[in-house]
Amino acid sequence: MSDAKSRMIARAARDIAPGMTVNLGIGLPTQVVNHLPGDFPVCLHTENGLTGIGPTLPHDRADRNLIDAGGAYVSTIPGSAFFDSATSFALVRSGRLDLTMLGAFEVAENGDLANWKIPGKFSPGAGGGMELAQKARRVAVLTTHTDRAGNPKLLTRCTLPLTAAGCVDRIFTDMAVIDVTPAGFALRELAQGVTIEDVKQATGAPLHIPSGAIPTF
Amino acid sequence: MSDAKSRMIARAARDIAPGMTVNLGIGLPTQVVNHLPGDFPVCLHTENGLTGIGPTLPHDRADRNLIDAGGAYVSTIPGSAFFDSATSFALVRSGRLDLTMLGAFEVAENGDLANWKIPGKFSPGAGGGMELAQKARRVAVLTTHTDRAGNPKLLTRCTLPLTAAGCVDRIFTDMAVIDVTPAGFALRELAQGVTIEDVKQATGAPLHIPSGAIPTF
Amino acid sequence: MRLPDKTGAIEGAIAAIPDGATIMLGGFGVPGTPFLMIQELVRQNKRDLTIIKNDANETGMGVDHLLVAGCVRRLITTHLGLNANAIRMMNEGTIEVEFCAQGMLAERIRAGGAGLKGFVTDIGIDTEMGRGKQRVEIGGEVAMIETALRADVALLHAAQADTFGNLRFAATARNFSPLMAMAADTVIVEAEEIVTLGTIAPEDVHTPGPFVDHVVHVPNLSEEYAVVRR
Amino acid sequence: MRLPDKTGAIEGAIAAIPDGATIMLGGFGVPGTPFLMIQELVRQNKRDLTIIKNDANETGMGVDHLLVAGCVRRLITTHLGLNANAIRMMNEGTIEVEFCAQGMLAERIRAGGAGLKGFVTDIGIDTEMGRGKQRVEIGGEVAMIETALRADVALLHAAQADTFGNLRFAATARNFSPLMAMAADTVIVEAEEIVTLGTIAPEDVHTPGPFVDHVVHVPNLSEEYAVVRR
Repeated sequence: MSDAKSRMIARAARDIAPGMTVNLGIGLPTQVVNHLPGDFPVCLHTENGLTGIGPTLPHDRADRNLIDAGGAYVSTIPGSAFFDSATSFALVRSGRLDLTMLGAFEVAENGDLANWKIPGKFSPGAGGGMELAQKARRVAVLTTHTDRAGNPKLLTRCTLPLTAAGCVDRIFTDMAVIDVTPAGFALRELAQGVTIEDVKQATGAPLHIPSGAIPTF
Repeated sequence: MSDAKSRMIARAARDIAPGMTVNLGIGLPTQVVNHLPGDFPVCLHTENGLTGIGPTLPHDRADRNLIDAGGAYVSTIPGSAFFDSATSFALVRSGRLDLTMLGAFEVAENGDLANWKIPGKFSPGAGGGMELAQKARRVAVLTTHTDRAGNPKLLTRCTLPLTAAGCVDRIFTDMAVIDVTPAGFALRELAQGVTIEDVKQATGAPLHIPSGAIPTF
Repeated sequence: MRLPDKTGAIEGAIAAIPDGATIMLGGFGVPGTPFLMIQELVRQNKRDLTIIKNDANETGMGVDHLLVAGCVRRLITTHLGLNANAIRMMNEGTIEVEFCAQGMLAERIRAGGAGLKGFVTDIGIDTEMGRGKQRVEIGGEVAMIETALRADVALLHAAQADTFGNLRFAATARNFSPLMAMAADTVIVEAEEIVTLGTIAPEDVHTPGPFVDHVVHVPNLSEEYAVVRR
Repeated sequence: MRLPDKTGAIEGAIAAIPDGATIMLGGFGVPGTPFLMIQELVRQNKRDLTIIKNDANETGMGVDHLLVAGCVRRLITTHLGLNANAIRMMNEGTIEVEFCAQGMLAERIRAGGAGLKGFVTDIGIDTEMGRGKQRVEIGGEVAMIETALRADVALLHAAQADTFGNLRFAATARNFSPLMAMAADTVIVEAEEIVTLGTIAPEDVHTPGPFVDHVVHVPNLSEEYAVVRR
């Protein structure tokens, strides 16, 4: 993984407050957990029916019945609980999920998120992402700032089918930390070695630049 | 208890088939269990969250946390299960309750049941009776044939607020066993010493008398 | 990672409940009723409460203390048959009472706890309980919408809690408690026993800790927990 | 009273399932998938099935055997991302696929299991998943009706069953199984261990026995149960 991606993940981890219940989506978000201190007070949730996710395990030490929603072999910690899928999404929809971190194909300046379908190319189903995006108290996105072809993923409007409308609060990228505000995207922090101009160029929507110094991560 | 009432209860018990899941309502129906053989294969359900009800216990041997829906101290048997109230009524509404036996203020010839409210006199709330009456696969009523003043409880139409419409399949009284059929009440069995005329007189709706001998209980 | 500690004192947890709050109380009859927290509500003289509970206990116990002390404005319940006092106050208009069929109350609470707006059912459709409810057609059949219930606070009694709030209930004391644990903004649990994390096996948890905000220890139960007067 | 015995052989239990049946299958990925009963469905060459399952497993395992053998007409699911074969058959039109958001699938099954007609939610209301769904207004807000799902048969894998059908599931193998156990006319469970009545404490039952019709013993699990190919 690039240094910038790794710093993005470390920066995202700092947004997890003590005592939160958090769902880390498949892919980059899952790795956020590696940047939390070992004794950090947090409860990780996975939608296939577990709160209190412990470290991932190698296949030879795994419990065949104990996976996370991404299919990785995980473990329990003291105080973990198993439950059925209805209870698991009850937790999500009833407001008990303080924060979710998700991947994205596109994020719009009004907070719309598209991360589940590319018509004609990729349509495997939405899984549990819609409810996480629509109902977690706070939704953060972790994504590279542009796609592999260099096209911006932060847009004025999403072009792909939505996962949920107006749901994203904050975006962590390899270039910046950006908040979704009533006035659109607002730059909060810059990655090391990245300029405001770099971010503006790589963003497909107006970017509000606050006055004063922009912190670096 | 009168001999006739006791025979009514014993007769009702004979309608419980092996393997059934059964809910016996508060009052007379609860006593039906006393007429089942000790090793009879049946699962008794109570709506406060137990399947596999065991014998009632005296206060000094009771578990303070283990009651039936009528508040009696009951016990478990091997294979009992506890669950929450939503699961308990899921069992009732989804068709897993083969039979319920309930008390009645009034039963109409179309199967309407009134057993929860007497406007101006008795309105404590419906408890779990509505769902038992509406959703058990088979609903039997246990009741004295007439009220204390001698008025019929089996009527052409109910005068009291309904518990559920068209729900009753069979009525066990101290005088007769009567089925609710598309053609109205049909006499099936007579209590010892009771004549067809007696039953007709005590019934507030037409009573269909099948041809042939009427069995006695 | 480690799971946060939610243990605290009963007075403080109850003190945060404002007058006018909607409060769910676990329990079906005696089992599961949080008698000590109810007593604390009375002691702190909360007013204008909406109480959601299966029943109003019996005269002289549990919910009845709240009624007698004038704490209750409204009661959403299934059955008051064992509390003549509650029926009298309802008939006199001292309290408002909304009756639900028992499984409907359970399901409305669960719907609130599951983040749903309501559910569609035919229970009570031919009775006065069905009056005034919005009708919809599904698959050619007419049914009714029952709306979800949520509360500001749920007060629950558990046999066992760990410090994170994973709960176990005893026997038929479970009843409405796991549903209410999902359906309130703040969930306060009184537990007969508080155990260390890991004591309750993950497969054996009845209510997962994330639904619970505060756990208070009640090692000395009052007489109400074991007394049945009938 | 004693509780009835529901144990039997896998062949007979599966033989009673007709072609054209709607079948719910427990499992999220590998954990909870009833691989041996799926193999038996294939062996008995059931046709025209509607399958309801969270996912289609992976190519070469579980649901994929049913797809390859041409047993499936329709699939109601949340995610096919690990089964390229299923996606190909969907795109070619060999199978019909209905996608649900995962929590919506769980809740639709639970609603069927709870004897409800459906529920009211705003999940997906701004997305293409919300298209064509009946709208209703509750408390001034527009929401959608999701309809309940039921099946003719549910096939579930349990860690432990007693002879009456009280079930325990291992770890995250629980997932959809307790919901499906409530939502099918016939529920068949394969259990790794069958124990005598009373071995599972009443407080520790995950699915109560009355929801279960047949229990079959699977002491020797096939390789699929432990193999993850990713």
